[in-house]
Amino acid sequence: MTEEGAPGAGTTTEENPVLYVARPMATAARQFVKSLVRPSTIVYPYERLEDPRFRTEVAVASGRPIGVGQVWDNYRGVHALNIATCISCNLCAFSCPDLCIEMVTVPGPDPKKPKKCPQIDYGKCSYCGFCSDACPEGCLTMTTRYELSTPRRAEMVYSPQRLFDVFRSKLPMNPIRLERPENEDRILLDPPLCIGCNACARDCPTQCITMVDVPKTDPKPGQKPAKRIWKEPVVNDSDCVRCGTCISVCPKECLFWGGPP
Amino acid sequence: MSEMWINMGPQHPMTHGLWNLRVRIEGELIRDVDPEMGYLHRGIEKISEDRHYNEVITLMDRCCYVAGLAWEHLYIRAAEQALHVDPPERAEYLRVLCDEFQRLGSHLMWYAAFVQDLGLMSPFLYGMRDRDLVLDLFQSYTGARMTYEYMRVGGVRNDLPPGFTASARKVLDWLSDRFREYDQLCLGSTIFRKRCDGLGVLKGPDAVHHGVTGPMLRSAGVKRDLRKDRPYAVYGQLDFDVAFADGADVTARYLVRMEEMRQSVRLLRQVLDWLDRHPGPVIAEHLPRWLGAPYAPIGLEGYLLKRNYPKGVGFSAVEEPHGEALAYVVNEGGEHPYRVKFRSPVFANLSAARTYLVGYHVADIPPIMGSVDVCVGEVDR
Amino acid sequence: MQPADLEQALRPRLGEHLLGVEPFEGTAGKVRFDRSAAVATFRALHDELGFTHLAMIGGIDWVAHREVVYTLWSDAAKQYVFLSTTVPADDAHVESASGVWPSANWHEREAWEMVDITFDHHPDLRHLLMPDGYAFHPLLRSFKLHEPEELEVKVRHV
Amino acid sequence: MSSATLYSVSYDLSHTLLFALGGLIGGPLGRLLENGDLVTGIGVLVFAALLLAASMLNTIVLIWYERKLLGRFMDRRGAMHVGYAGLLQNFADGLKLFRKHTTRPREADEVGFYFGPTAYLVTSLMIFGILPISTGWNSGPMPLSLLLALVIFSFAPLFIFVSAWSSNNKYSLMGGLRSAAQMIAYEVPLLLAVVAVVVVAGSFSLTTIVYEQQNYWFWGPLIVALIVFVAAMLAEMERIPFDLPEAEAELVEGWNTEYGGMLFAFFMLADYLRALVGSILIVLLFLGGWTLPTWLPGSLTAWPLAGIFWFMVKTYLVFGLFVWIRASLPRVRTDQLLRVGWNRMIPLALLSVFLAAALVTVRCVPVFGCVPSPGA
Amino acid sequence: MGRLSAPATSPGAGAAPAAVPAEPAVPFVEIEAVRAKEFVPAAKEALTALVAEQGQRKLIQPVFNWAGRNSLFPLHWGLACCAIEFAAAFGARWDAERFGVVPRSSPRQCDLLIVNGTVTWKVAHKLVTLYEQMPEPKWVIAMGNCATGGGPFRTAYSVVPGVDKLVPVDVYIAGCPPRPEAMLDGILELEKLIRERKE
Repeated sequence: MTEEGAPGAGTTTEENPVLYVARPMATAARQFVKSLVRPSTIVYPYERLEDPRFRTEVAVASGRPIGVGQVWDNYRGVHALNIATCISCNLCAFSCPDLCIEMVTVPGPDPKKPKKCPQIDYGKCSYCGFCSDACPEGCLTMTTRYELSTPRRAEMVYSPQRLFDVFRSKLPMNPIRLERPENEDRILLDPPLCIGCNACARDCPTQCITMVDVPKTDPKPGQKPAKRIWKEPVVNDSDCVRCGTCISVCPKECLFWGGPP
Repeated sequence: MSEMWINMGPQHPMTHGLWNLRVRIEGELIRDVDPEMGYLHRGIEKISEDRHYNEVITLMDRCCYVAGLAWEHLYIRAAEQALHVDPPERAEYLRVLCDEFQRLGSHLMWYAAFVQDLGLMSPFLYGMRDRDLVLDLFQSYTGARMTYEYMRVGGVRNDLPPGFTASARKVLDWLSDRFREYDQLCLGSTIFRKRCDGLGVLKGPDAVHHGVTGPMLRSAGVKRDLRKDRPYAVYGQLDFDVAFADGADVTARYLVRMEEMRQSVRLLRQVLDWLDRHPGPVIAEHLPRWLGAPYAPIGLEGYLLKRNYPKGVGFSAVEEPHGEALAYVVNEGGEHPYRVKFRSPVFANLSAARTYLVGYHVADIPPIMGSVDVCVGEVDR
Repeated sequence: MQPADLEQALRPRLGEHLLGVEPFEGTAGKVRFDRSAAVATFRALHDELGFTHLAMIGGIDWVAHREVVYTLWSDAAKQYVFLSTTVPADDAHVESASGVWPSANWHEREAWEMVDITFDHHPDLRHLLMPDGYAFHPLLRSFKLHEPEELEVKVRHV
Repeated sequence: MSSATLYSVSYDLSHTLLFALGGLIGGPLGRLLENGDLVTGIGVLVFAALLLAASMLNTIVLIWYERKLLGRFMDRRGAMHVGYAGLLQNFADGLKLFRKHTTRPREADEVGFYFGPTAYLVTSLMIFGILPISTGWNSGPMPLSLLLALVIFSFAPLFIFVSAWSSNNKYSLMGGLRSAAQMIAYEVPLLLAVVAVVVVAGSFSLTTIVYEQQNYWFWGPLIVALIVFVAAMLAEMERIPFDLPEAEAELVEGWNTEYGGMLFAFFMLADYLRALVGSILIVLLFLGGWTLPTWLPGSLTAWPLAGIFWFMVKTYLVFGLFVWIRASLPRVRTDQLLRVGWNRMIPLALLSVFLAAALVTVRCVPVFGCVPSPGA
Repeated sequence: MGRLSAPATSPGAGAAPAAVPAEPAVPFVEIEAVRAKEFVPAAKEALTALVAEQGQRKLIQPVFNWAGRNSLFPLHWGLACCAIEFAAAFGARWDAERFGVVPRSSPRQCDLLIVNGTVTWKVAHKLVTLYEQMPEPKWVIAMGNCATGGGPFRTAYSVVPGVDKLVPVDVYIAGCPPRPEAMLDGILELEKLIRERKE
């Protein structure tokens, strides 16, 4: 048991039963004396790790750290949803690997155009944070709340209103947020297929699609004239959040993802 | 007494997970064993085929729940090779940081479980307490205690929060002091040595033959460590030694794991120094959008095919805390991996159970299996 | 060790059963062989080339055929190598490697129950992960996952 | 030696009570109550009730004490929310177990399954009738009380084995077998260590042994016997490092795997009763019982119940040593345990007997002083 | 690459650590005594019942209820990821034993089955057997999402979508895995449930 990195400790074979029973007992006794001052237990319902005094490093009397400070800045707990800024882009629902987010209708400012906000089933959520990373408006964030025990399964489904209540409770929220990555993709149009139906512009959550006039083309000889509105969508790339709603609503499947390869 | 079969599991204090060890005993002597796996088979490889590349990461954390980040690293390396993406250097250092802290966390968990098998009560609590400090560090930069979802294809999710390296160094100092205490409680105790010396012997050639890897192999005198033999990430630029021992028994495995923890501390200090000096991006630029962030927007189906994204096969090998883990990812141009296959080190270590269990006492099963460090999640996947 | 070296070493022993050695990033190469010469290939790699450690056996379902991929490691060369053989889907069997590497035992059991590749002369080919009598092979492409059906929830009767 | 024993107190109580009642009723019926046999009978009952209450209360407090102490050894707090500092925790546990249904496995032996734990508890309780706690709290003169206590103490493996065998579980059976083997192996050194004490004290009566320690406690001159006795007692109490019969890691819960509800509570109680008996025996045999060293100020023992108080303090300190051992040592293996028992403990115990004999011959030890002549 | 934006851009910026509703620091002695007060109402209830002569059953019920909810022995069984947090809850930092929660290895001695992880069909009948081996009164906590509804693995071919399909569940704990605090919270929730239970 030599050479580099070989553990050399504890390879002694000397027989001294009394000493070798006394040594672990002495170690335990040292711990006992330290714990008499203050054990490292946190008395949970009365003390919490997210208390400010545990946020910085706590050097208790025995010199032992409980927690190492700043442990909550990035914590992924229950979501907080700011309904007011939600644009109903569906990105959270799409990005959810566990399919626990459902977009449900909530009363919005415009009664004609009901708003859709995420409803999260915490019985399925795996707290991966993909949804809050995907949220283009930063309205869906994760908080430090983690206590979610309930005798009824149905109570684990958080409606947008309940998520908004979490938001209003001003829990510490995750301050580390990803900036949206450089977008090289954009929505492209396959012009011959488009019928100018306006569905994409109507449903675009950011209103970044405008319908512009296109010149009427004459039908080729032997073909019937195309039945369509002579308008085409134009996407404002700087406003687009790349949610793909337009692609999903397009009846002719003429919109697709594209961009520089 | 005549021979009889007893079932140790699936609910048994020895198992540390969901598996069943069928043991044929004669009196207190073990005559034959037959591990019965699959009680935790969750079909991770199949579910991965229905998920986007980044979404598989959530499964990796749950695949091996004591070494989540090591498994993320394993998968991400294979996926990056399959998708032809190169991470920036700082991300590689961050991954090594994750790996080594995860090794500390996993070995501390092993220590806690192992000493509990021996009937040592307090060190279980000490191990869990010190592991919680490592988890605190994880929580401060990944945002979770056990299921991190930290790595992404092309890098990692975020950089370290300010002040992290200072608190990490404090934890390392604290842990280095504790290792001595652990040794006093275990190696310093005659009863421990009497229990563990010459127990569960698996000699080097046998171990290689049965596919045993990791600390179990290194405790048999075979110095195979993928971090040294096949340096991945930035291990080639770091200075560390391979821990190994010759005893091939439970004590030797204890020594190897303890030494690995010391080496991890040594590695981590170097990594922390580097991270302090070299700020930079943590995720590759100009990624295709669906890779840079975990989005799965509508219309992605067929997206890669339309763009003629190159196909590829990814393969990675990572020295996970339990041993050598392999991943094999097939990218057939779709938005989901075509096939994901993992090699779990514990899977092979367990399949050799007959070689190191037969002939010992029933009372020896807990320490021997404890020294194997079973994580059923990655065996069954 | 390079793919060319592998080819040079294996060609005399396997002849036309060696279908080629492809380069593979991060390994010594991917050796494609005909399944009729499976044991000879295993023996050649194990005895002659020093690949004493079998790391993994994985099956891939390519719908028309299935591929068995063996991953080996040599302590001397400090390199991985892939072995690959294809079997038709309707006649998916290949000789077991457990006579050469004992560690193949569980890997082959898993490949059999997941991708339905039978390993001939395997000592103990039975279910490993799924319960005995499970009739499906989940990692075939034809096996689809779906959301679980709603089952009856048990309530306490006091 | 005080004349007021626990039994005499009970007898007096019963006498007073019955005569007062008889005088109140008057007539032939009243005279019937003033019967001497009846007084004796009621006196025994009162005695038993007092013993039961005291030993049970002590046991439950002992469990609490162990949990709190073990908690601090493990850097945590232990039970603290039920009752002040968790004092009521064990009462809650006991009440809960009392209410829980007791299930008997279908294949289990009907008689043995219930008889085993009950007899185990009852025999463990019986010992308390013999142990003198202080000058006031003893059962009167009993010339062979030490021997009787150890005899009852060694009943346990039989009942453990009966209950283990009748629960029809392989783990239980293995636990029972281990328990039997272990207790028999450690019975011999235990008795030999006791012989050393008896040789020096010249009596089998526990009360006498305590009074023999007026000049110096026996732990000093009989240190070898003490070590043997503590080790053997650990094995008899089935505590770590010798808790093989209920070794959690391999045998689930050992011989009480199939027991739930009140029967399990019987086992727990009996285990801790035996631990208490073990600690008490160590205090009685080696640590001077309820007496304090003569060089300490007499005011420490000059108040009522001082004997019981100091006795309990010593007992709990001795038990604290067992907890300390439990917190820091791993479990040994069966064959190692038996080998240590037969190969190491018995020679050591024989040595301690020889040392004791030498002590009696020499009479005086430097530092400690002189042994009084036996029977003086 | 300014990937790490300043906290000020976050919607939770107003809720910096200082804005946490700081709980008054409870002195140690009071913490030890808080739950002791619980016994007083139970005893009072029992005495009231005695005065009202409402029968023996009503009399002892509150006391047994108090005992039952304060001494929950969970089965020592680790299924998957949540088992690690389950173990951490018994570790030094959270110490579930404070509440009288002591894991026992034998189902005969348990009153609480904490299903801490994914339940597969292969282990389902063993779980039901263990549940049935536990003597009444007994409770079940589904800890984590896998036990609640299959979690991320619910689409898999081998996973039971929720342990409530096998045994009646009293308390669900969400989380993947739940923090040890969340597990303790679930146990406290169960205690509340038992207190309100009428037999």
